[in-house]
Amino acid sequence: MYDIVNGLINTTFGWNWPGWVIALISHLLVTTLLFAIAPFQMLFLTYYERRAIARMQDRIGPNRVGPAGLLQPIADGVKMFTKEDIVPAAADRWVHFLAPCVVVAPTMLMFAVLPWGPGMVPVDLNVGLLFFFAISSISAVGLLMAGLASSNKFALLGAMRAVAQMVSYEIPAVLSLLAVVMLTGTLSIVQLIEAQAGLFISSADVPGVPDLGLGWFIFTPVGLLAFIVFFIAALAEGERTPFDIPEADSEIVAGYMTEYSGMKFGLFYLAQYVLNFLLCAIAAVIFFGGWQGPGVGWLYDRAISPANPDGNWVFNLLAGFLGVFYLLAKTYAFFFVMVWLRGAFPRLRVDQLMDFGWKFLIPLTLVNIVSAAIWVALLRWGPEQGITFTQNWTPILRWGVAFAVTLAVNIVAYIALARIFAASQAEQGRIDLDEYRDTLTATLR
Amino acid sequence: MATVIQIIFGLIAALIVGAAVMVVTVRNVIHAALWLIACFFGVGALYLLLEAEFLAVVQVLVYVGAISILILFAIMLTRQVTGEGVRQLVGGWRLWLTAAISALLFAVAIVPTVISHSWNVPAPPAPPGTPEPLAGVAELGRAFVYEFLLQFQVAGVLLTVALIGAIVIAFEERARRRRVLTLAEEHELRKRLAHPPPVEAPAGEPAPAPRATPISEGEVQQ
Amino acid sequence: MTAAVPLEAVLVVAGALFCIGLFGALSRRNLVGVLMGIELMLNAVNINLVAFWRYLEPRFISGQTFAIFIICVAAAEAAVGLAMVIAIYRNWLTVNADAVDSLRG
Amino acid sequence: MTVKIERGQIVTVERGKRTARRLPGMGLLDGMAVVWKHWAGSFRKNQGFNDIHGVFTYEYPEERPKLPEAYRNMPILLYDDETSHELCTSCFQCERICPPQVIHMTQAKDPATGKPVPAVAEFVIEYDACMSCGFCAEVCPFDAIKMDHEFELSTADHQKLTVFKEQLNRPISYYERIAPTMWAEVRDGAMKKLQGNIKRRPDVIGMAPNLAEKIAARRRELEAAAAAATAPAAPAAAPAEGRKLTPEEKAAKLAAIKAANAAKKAGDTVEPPVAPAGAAPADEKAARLAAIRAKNAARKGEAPDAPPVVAGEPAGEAPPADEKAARLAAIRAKNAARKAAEGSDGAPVEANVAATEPAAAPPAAGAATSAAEAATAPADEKAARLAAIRAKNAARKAAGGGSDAAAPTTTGNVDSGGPGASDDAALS
Repeated sequence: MYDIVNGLINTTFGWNWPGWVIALISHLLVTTLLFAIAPFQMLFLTYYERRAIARMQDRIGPNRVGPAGLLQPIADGVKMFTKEDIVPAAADRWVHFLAPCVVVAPTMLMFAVLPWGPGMVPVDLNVGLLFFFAISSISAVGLLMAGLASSNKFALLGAMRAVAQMVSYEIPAVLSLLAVVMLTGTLSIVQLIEAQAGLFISSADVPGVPDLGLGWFIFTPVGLLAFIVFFIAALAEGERTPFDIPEADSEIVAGYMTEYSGMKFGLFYLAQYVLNFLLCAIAAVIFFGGWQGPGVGWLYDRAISPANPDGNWVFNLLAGFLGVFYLLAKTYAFFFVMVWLRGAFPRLRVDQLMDFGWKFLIPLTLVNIVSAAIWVALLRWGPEQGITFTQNWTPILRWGVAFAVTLAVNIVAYIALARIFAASQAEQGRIDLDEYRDTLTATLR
Repeated sequence: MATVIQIIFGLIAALIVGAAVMVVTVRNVIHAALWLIACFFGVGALYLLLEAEFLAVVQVLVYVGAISILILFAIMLTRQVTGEGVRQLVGGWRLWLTAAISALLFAVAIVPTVISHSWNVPAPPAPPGTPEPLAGVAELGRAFVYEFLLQFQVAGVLLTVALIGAIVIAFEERARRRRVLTLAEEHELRKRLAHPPPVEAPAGEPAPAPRATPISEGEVQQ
Repeated sequence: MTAAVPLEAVLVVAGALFCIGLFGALSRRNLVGVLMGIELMLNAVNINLVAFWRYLEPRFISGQTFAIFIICVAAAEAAVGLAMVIAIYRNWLTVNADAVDSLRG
Repeated sequence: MTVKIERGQIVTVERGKRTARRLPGMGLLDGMAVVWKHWAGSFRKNQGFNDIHGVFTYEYPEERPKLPEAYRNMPILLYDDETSHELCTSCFQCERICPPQVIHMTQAKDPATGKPVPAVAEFVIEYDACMSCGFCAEVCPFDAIKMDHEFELSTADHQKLTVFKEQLNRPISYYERIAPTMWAEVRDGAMKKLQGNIKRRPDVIGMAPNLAEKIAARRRELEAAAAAATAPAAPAAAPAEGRKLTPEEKAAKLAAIKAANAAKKAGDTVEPPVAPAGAAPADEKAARLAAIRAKNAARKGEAPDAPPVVAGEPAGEAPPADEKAARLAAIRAKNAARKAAEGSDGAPVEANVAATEPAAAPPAAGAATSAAEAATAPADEKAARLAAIRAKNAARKAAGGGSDAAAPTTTGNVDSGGPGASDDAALS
């Protein structure tokens, strides 16, 4: 964006404005754009979710307001904003007021490192991935504030559940991404995407693979397992069914949102859906290549970019549109999977959730990191790191061996951990039953 | 540009010090924890200003995302002390003594030392504006696995031990916990009650000792 | 940054933070408050380390490494300390540091 | 997947054997596959009871479900399209069985005698408390109360949910439309019972009150016919002071009142009918005569193929009391009038059938009613005779009014009925 604004003002008009003004203008433009996009995504996702879940339940869904019900979210928003804003008498007023802001702000900040298309990233941080998850963990503070300030037991319970869940599932999410970071050796999201060019084999792994933008990490065993773990963790982070324990409306009214109404409730809602969108988008970016897809790389090679200053801006436009299309298609597909899971599965119990996260997902990601190390050792390392036996192998052979070994490791680990987990859960139930038999016998008689 | 940075630094410093003062003075512990989070944010911003991006992100991830959450959790679990009426600071001469110690430490020890010492700051690169060579994330990672490998592993062991220790300390006896059985479990239990398994324990075994009851509040008052 | 703000300013801020943390750790009666004060002090130390790294030897990574070790220690300390707070609360039903005095003769 | 579902059949769904050693987590995929099938199948409509996929939603205001015949919402009352008589006889069975006790009714009484008539005077159902159990419809021996398919009953006015007979009434044709087979099952019996009941209902009692124009038409004619009889009827209706009068005075008074009424009613060029100066020789004789005359007059009007049911009745029987004779005469006159009305249906002008029928029948009934009213006065043979004559005239006029608007004017002495009938004819 800086380049475009700079070219427009200083080259085309020849005004020779200083660099920081142009930086300010371009950043303001990007921010405005993103702040316009985020609520729109939320509006669209609510509509999308309601329509999709309705179809899964053999219904039609909202179809009254506007063509095919498309204006329904706007009507909902109008309803929400015209509602009275109620603050409980016993509430901690300032904390109660600040909590929604603290929840919304991080989700908006997370947009800062999300690349929408080739060359279309607001900020290319070299610790972008870490930034993404560090920022997302802030919203847990907002949830706690909401729960504590409401002076409501349901809000408190919901906040505790939400925060425990978010803190627990951050670990498998970050660890699963760590495997991918090991594969590429970078934390920058832009470079992560660029490493996914190729055709089912990343051209970073095997040179000479045709670039169709399909060298996604999902096609490697490490990436597949990491994706599965990450997606489950993302469900928990975004408080989606089957992990919607914090706002389980059949148990604790609406969780931490219980004492909120009107606009503040709307902000929580906004944060939640924007977070879901971002989690889907980051899953698409890291495991499914983001804007990578057939044609984008070819178009972007002919466009204006730092590497190719005398390109044609038409190709910028085309590559941008195609890239954004690919990214949004993948994101919405993931959101559909989220809705699909919501239609399919019931809610977990809190202890089941915690056991699953700590006793199954985290060991699985640790094993996955080991297989990522194997992958890197077989593909990248040579004699200077002490790996001598792969010296004479062709790249494709190295790739094949690495694929087979990591696949075997991951499958064996998955089955073994699942068995152990299932057995331990059964054992746990049995022990509980034995221990409580005496007291319960007395109760039942 | 220098003025802008100075203004930003001033704001961040004010945020850090002001939030820290609020942390130690407000009555409500929850508010104190929230001010602590603000203070952590200020420190993270200061890291960004010092061009330690990775550390800033880690600050947010660890302090804001984990430690402050932990503190808030602990406050929630020990909730009866968060009331406004409870005196939060030690009283009388002890308060004044601590305040005096802190102030003296700052005014007599720290500030004169920092000001008077001549720091061996290296000269900035020759043409002003060229980026300084800064150690980045890659160097950090390399330092951990080459130069500071032992320390790194010790830190890992420390974290593991702390994790285990925290669990051991905070672990609640299973027998003290209350748990509601699910329908399936209750059904299973009823089945077992209807058909009890053969008793293997010898008849002469002494009855288990009664469970230790937690000390009630009345006893604490005495 | 290095040109605009002198190292002394950063160090003074860190010193102020340390002293405030010390005051909090000494004067708070609530165990959680004491822990918060300790966290403030650790943060002050971290600021120092990062400032030294940035001003004095930016080409080497030691300062940041030390800061990360301190963050590790802080995390471990917070985990163990808060676990202790919870255990104390469970046994004494209070988190007042003055009330937990059963070892006094 | 389709599951065969029939009424009353218990469906057992096999869940399938658990495959023993599968990759963990595959059960989750099975569950997701089920949901996927529902999602993929949801782009068409549901095909019926045996289809478990497809959208089940009816987009209600535009798209209305075809309700099954046995659907029941709120009870309604039926009336016959042709005779516009209600099927209800106020037997109180529904009121007794109603679990929430929301049905209330009063039985119609013959105003002439005060005796109950197999018809309902007022019928109230509190829809707000009705639980739609359908017991009332089940128990009704006359198939008069049925369950409606109408379900859009929401209203802002609570009072509107206490529903009276006017709003409860529906024609049989309506019920036949919503539940054809269920009506076909009970139709013959219900209609037979209705015919029997109609015979026992005097005047307009038992007619659906919401058919205002039918009743009005009938009443108008009746009043027109009754205008002649009001003179004798009115003083007779007040017998307390009239009892002391001598017959001569009474006759004179009657004549005067009648003349005045007739003049008022008919307006111009109507000469008051001459009241017979002398008393009739024998009361019963006079009554019988009047009846026979009325009958004859009616027969004149009716179609030739109509069975002379009324004529076959024992006309020669001599009732001992005056009132009895008068009542008999009235009933006969009424029957004759009805015959005449029915006969007029077969009138030559086919296009006018529908129109003439409401025009002719109610006045005939009205005439009979007023005749009966007149007959309530005891020991007034003159009045009775007059009533009979009037009834006869009314009947004749009714018959004539159906086929020929000019007929009433030819009858001479009851001109006052002319304008009303011809008005009706003109209207029709």
